[in-house]
Amino acid sequence: MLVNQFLILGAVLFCIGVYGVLARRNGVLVLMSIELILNAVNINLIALGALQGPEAAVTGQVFSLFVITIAAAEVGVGLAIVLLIYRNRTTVDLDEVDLMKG
Amino acid sequence: MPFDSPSLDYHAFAPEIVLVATLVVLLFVDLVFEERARWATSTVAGVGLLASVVPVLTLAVDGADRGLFDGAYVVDNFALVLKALFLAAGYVTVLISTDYIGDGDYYEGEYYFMLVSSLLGMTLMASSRDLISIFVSLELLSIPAYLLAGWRKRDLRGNEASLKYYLLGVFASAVMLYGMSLVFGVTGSTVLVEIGDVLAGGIGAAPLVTVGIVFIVVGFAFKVSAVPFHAWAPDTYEGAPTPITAFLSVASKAAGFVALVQLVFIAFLGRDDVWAPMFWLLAAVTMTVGNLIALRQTNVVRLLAYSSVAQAGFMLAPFAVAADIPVDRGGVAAATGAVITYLLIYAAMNLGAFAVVMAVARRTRSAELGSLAGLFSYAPGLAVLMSVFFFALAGIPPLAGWYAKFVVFKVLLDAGNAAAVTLGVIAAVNSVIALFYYASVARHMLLDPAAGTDTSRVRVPASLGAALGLCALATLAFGVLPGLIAELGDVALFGLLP
Amino acid sequence: MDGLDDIALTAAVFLPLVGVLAMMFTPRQHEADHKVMALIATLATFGVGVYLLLRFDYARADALQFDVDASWIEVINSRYILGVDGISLPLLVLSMFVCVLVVVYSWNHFPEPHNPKAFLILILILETGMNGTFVAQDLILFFVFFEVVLLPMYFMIGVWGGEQRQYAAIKFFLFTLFGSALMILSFLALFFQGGQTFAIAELVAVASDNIPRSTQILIFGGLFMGFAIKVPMFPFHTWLPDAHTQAPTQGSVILAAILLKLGTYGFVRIAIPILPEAAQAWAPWIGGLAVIGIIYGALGCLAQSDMKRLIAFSSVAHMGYVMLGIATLTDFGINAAVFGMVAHGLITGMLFFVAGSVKDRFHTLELSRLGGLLIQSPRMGWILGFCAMASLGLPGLAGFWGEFPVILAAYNPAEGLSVGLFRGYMVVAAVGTVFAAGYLLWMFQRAAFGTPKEEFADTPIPGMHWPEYVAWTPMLVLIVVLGLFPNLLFGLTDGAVGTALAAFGGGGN
Amino acid sequence: MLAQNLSFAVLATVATVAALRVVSTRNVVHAALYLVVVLASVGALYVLLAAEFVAAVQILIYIGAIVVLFLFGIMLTRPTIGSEHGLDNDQRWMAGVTGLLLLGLLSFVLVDGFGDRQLPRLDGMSREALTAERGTAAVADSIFSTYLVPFEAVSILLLAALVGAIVLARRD
Amino acid sequence: MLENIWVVPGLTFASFWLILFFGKRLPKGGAEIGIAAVGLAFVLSSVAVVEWNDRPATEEVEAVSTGEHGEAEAHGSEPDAHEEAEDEHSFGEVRALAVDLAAAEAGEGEAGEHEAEPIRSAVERNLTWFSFGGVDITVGTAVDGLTVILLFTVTLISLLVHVFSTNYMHGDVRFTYFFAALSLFTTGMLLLVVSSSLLQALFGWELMGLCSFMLIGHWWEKKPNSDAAMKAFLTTRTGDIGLLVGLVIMFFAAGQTFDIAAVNEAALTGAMGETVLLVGASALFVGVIGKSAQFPLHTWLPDAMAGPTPVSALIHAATMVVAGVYLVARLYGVFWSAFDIEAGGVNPIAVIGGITVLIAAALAFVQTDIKKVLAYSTVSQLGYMVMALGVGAWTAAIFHLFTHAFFKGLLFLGAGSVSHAVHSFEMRDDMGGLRKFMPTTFVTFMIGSLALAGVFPLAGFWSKDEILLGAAENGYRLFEVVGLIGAFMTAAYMTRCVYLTFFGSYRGHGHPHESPPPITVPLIILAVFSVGAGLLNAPGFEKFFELTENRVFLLAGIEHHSFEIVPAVVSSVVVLAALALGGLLFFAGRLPRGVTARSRAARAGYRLLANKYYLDHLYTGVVVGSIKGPIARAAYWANQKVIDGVVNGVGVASTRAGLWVYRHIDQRVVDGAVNGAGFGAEGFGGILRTIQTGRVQQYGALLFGATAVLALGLVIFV
Repeated sequence: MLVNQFLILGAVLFCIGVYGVLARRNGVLVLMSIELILNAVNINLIALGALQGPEAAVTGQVFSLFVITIAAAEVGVGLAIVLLIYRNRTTVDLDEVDLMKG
Repeated sequence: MPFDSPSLDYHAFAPEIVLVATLVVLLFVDLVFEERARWATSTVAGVGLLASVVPVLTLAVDGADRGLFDGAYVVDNFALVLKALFLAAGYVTVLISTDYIGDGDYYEGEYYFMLVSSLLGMTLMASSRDLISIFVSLELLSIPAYLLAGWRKRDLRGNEASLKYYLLGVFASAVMLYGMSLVFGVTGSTVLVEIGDVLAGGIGAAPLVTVGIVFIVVGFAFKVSAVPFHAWAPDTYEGAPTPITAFLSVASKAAGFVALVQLVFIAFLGRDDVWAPMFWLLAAVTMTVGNLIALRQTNVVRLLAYSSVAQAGFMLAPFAVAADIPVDRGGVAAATGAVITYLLIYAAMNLGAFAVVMAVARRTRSAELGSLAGLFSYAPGLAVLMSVFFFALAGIPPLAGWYAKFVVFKVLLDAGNAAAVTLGVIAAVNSVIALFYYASVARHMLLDPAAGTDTSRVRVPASLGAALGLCALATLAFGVLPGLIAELGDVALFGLLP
Repeated sequence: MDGLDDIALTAAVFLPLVGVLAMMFTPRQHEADHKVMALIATLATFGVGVYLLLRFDYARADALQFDVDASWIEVINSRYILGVDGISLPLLVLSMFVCVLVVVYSWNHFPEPHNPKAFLILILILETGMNGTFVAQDLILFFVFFEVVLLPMYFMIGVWGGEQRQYAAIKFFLFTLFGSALMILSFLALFFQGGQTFAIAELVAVASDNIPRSTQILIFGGLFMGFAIKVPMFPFHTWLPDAHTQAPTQGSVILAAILLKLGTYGFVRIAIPILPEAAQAWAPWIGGLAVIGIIYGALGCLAQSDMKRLIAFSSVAHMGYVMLGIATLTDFGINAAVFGMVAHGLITGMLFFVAGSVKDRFHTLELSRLGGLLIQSPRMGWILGFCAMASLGLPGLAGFWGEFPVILAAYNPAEGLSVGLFRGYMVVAAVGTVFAAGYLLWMFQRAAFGTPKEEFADTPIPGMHWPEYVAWTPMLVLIVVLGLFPNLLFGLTDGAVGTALAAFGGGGN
Repeated sequence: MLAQNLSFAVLATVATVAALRVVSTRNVVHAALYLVVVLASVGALYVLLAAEFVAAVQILIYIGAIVVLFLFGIMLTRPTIGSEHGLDNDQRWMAGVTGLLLLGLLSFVLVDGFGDRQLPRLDGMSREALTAERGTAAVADSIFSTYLVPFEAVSILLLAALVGAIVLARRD
Repeated sequence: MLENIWVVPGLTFASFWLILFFGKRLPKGGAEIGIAAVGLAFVLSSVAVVEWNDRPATEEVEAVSTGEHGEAEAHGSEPDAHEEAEDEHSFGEVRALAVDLAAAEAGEGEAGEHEAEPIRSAVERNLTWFSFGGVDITVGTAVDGLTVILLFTVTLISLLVHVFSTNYMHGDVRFTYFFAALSLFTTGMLLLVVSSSLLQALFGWELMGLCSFMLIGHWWEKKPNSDAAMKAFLTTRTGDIGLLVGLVIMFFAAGQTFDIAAVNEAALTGAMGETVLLVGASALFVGVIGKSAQFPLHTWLPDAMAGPTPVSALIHAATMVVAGVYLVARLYGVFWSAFDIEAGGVNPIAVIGGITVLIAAALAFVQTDIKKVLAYSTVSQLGYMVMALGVGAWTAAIFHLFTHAFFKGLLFLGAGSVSHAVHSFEMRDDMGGLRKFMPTTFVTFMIGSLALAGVFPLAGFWSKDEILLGAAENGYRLFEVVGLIGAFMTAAYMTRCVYLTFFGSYRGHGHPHESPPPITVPLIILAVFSVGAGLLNAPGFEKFFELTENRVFLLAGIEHHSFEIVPAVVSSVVVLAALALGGLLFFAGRLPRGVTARSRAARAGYRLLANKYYLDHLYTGVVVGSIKGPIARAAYWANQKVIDGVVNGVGVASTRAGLWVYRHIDQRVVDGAVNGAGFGAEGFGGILRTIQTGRVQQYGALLFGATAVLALGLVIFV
């Protein structure tokens, strides 16, 4: 298998994720898009690790594990913040969150 | 096969261990005596931070560079100086938080828990010498910060600050991660030194690496709020609790620079063709844009936000020319020294500035420039302190700021080529523009007639006063005897030289 | 005594700060104590000055004396080097002297908002900065002291100034800072190009050899910006009239008497000795700007209706003479320049004193509203006249020695400078003397002659109080003494100027 | 070999399509479900790459925890379940441009960088050797030796995130 | 005494300070100090004159000439004289050189007027004042005939003026201050006279300028007075531009010394370059023009009449204005060789002098203010002196300066005495027929006028005659004619003045009475001198020449021409003619109707007016008839409108220019640029702010977009 199969897929996911975080208005959806990006990263890590030989493969997997764990934490925190916003202004529309500017 | 558990050098971890202990004690205290001992938590945090300075000192006295986990975790002078800086900054933050958090009904125990864990992340960052550790410690210092930014739960601005900081932070770390994955993929290693060796070779020339480096640097450019990755800073600073703002603008920014120094000067040293122009651009744009926008601010905190953006520009400048400095004059070490010196001085000045803003805000209940009018007439002490810190930021001798700017100029002219000198002139002009808004603050305090009705004396709580005193002392001392700080900046390098 | 010699200069610089500390811990209400403490501090400093005058080895006026060399910032190899020679000693003593008088004058002349504590503290900090600049023999040290004066002056103008005070203050601040930003760049360039040192003496020795001419010229450009703005030279002068007009009397006096000298002193002490070739390349331009400044300042004066503003513009003209003297790069010229600095310090300082007292009494300096000062307060009127005469360079008074020798020097500039050009400058400068007479007498006539305008006709105008006598008499005496015995100063500066111009074979003749 | 490529093609297509639906669907709940699809197929890809443990973690944590978290979030923040308009903001086009720009950039450098480099063929190796070399045990070893510090740090991190999230999210 | 001559100015200077500090407390308000000091100074000066007279004539100098003159080349040792003179600059050595020059010449016994005849050597005393640039600048005194003569004159006049003022200024608001200023004024002139160095001379020169400012503006409550004061100061100061430049040039041309003798030496021995010398001399002469009120910078002098009369007397007779003449005389070596006076024909100095003589004299005709008449007459007489110097009649010029001091002083004090009586200076409105009321004043004034007119054997005759003679002998015929015309006009306008003041009927108010002794005594003394002073250089006696002869003389080979009968007669005839004409017009024509006029005048005022009109008509008729009217009026018009207009115009113009520059250049351009930059920065900052929209996803777009662009750029360009 070409390593680029995976890498390109990762790139695609990455860019879809980027589109998502920029274009989606709903806070939760933005968080989901972020997960896409992180998955792209993980694909890279594992594919490239596999490419670079045994140690690298292990390192890549470890790295991706850390990413997954922290992603979980981030999502938790993110949802908490979104929830907080929702509670104070009964919306998760990010466009409306612009009290401070300039 | 059998698992051989690694032999650990606990002395090297001592500071972090103390911090972890502090965390535990904090939780415990908060758990056991709920309301009765809210006051205790800040004390515990403060004591814990001070306690963790002790091992830092012992390590410094011991002096030997310690590398663990085949170079993934290093304790050298560089790390120690910065750990000390983080802890000191954290301590001052605790001091200025005590009454702020105490007075409003915020979750107090958790607040300090967050603060200390973020600090733990920073101290780890100072020693992390491989991508994974850097990533983890970055997240460890960031996530609590996201939460702290929104600590004022009922305040819409607080929520907004937290949200913006969080989202952009996550975007940035996502980009950084992708970059790391690429670099890892090319070099097959996550340890900076090894990466450096590989990249120095021909393989490093690949555009792939370029992209990787750019992405990684962007991740930290966000942390240090370099234009155009600064957008979060003003909003977050304005909305977050002021002590946290101070914390972010100093400690978090410093952590970003620490990571940059390690990554750029160890891992990417061979690819200055990539990062030198990038940093040149970032530095120039950052200081200019920061200053220009700051000219139009009417809110002190927001003004300080933009000012810290501009200051970041100054700190980025040494990176732009690091590769051009002759090795016999220290090479990248000189640049690192400049950055660290700047960081140390900047920490003192900026923390002081925020502290005094808070002290004043206790009376004016506002951070608008107008509310400062005539401060000098009813609170001369605060007014003088504030002008001390602001003019220090502006870089007026004999206040510390001048030396910070001076070392940057020095590095620029040391590199000496056209690009460097141009950047130097840009910096010079910017330092003049900057004066305009710093002075405008002083103008409102000292030159305007008092606007407020209540002009009785302002009471400054003890801990806040202590913080003010410390910062003012440092600001003056570093300004008159820059030798003190210069030594630190100099010493900090040796473990780092490739 | 030698022990004393070692600490003498340090004391000269930092004694005022001791006073500041003492005053900081005295509550604001005890105004009398503050006045006394400030007076003691300045007097003590002046005492050091007298000690220096007594112990100074006039035979070796061309060498640095009382020199101190201690480590300061190892990392950048910048050291705490102090020392005085024939050029810096008079300026140093002048600054101490003026500070004492200013404090005395302040006794009952505190502008609004009153607050003597802050006001006097600022004066003391100013003194530290000024003294330090005159004795610093290390570029970085010089830079620090050079900048130290900014803040106090900014606040003095901004807090105690007139209606436009904020604009004036920030303008003063920004201008000077801009200059010094470029100046520090040049200092660093000197450091790297000139052998990794900031010590002026060493740089003088090595710099001109190590640095290629083109680079020298660039570096000199930076220094020029820094100093010329402080002087100020046309066209960087616009901060001066605003600053002077808005500043409180004491501020104007210190500004005119000392601060402006920092710039010219910088040329004589740093720019020219270290970068002689560049100086030669720049001299024609400096001279040109100088004579433009002479005429331009004079025209500016003629346009003024406000006494202080007029005096301010006259400073532009007078500093033009000083700069022209420096531009000739001859020891005639630079001796005259140094003399001009001192003379201008005394005379213009006095003029601002008088203007301030006039303002105290009439609450205006609009020349159209003044008049008949000689009738209402004869003594002050005649002192004003005296200063006007001194300022227009009447022989026998100090001003003359800052003016005539400059013209003399311009006739015959240093080798390598276009003689024709400088003779042209000479004629312009000579014409300038008439302008000077014109606007000064014009001012004097409108302020002092004639009869009081009706609005003040029957308001009782108090005569001079003792602080005014005490503060002014020494200056007036000095103006006459220096006018009659110029050797008091020339004897001091001549040797030092010779060394400063060593690169030109001790001057262009 | 063919089997692997074939399965990759299928999985990749599914993942891509699902991902596109995640960022384009009008229904929030559907978006979450599409995300499950993406995560699952990516997990399957990990297996292709002989990273079974990661695949397992992917399924457990992502689908088992994170997506559930998302669903809770949706429940709490959205009273009505069902499709709605205006999930996208007005800078959709700019977002698209940015995404395509990045895609172009990345695919160029990747192709330029790795060209047609093959992944090492592992099917030759024995199961044991494979596990010893890069299996779960190896991963565990390296985590608890080389990456001990980050591991501990992460534990603190999770604790902090937990405490903080609770503080912010709880109603008081 | 000659060595310690510094005592003389020292005295008056001391008295200035004493009066300033203690004057007010003294019974006579400080006058006594002044009088004592000046009196003592006068005594000492007289002593100095005597000592100088007794001084043996030791110095022998051979004439070296300024190069292009044939007979100079004859001297064998000429070239060395050049070289050495170039090398040596200290005066003493030059003198030494001159002496052995003489010795060297002694052998050759070459024919020449001066060679054998020794003169008194000047008495010098110098000490170093200050030194810079390796040059010692000295101060000191140099006393020779010229000096002692002037010392004598100045102190005498000053003393008399002091005495006069005690009464004249009695009860003045600033009596004490006035005397202090007088002392300082005198000091200035004395300092100038005794100084051995140009720089020091400049001190005296400017000191007088200052005092003239103080004294002319003595009654500064009135704006016209202070204007006059400023005009005087500024005009002279304008001239001083030239003086300064001249000094500088001389300093370098003479080899970095200000020593007057050395400068003269250098100029005469050709040590200076042609051009340098010419430029320098011209520059110096500009200074002279300003100070000595020569055309075209003379307009300040009549305005200076705003000051108290004694001051005018002092300024006109002994100090201020003659300073210019003195300077030319002192630096004669420079002017001699610069303008090549020996050659004859025309030269700037003579031309300026001549023009001044005529213009001023013409202007004197149309004045109705007695002091203005005298003022213009002074200008005209100064013209004489300058002209004399221009035509090489050095002695004559000094001699005229000497005599003129007395009768002009006399006339002014007389005018003062008159005004003291009638409280006015308007001859036509407030005077007339005063000879009966104030006989002493009348007699003395008459003597003064006749002396001024140059009637034999009064002082004026001799000095004026010498000038004309000198002009004639040195090949300046043209200027002899000018001199004659001048003499004619002088006589005529003085007649008019005397007539309007003392003859006819009294047209003023109140009862004029003779002035008290303090005023009349000085008049009498001066009258005596006006009569006798001339004899000092009477044919055969020529003491004055002998006294004043100095080495410049010899070096330059200036010739002194002793009395000759023909020109004397001619000039006398001219003068008498003028007197006759004047007498005819004013006296003869007046009598018949005059009686009635006066008798009526006593009764009816309007007839008086008519009468005045009559006189006026008569006068104008005559003037027109004698063609002076148009000239005089045209001259006056030109004077007021053109020259004075220019002088004032310059002032106005520069003020305007100042305003314009200030408003448009300074505030708009220079300052505007700065402020503009400031606003620009802020505006730009405002624009940049709009990036900060507050929408988090736009921030995100910025982040990702910037990353992409950055990476793309670097990938492409690296």
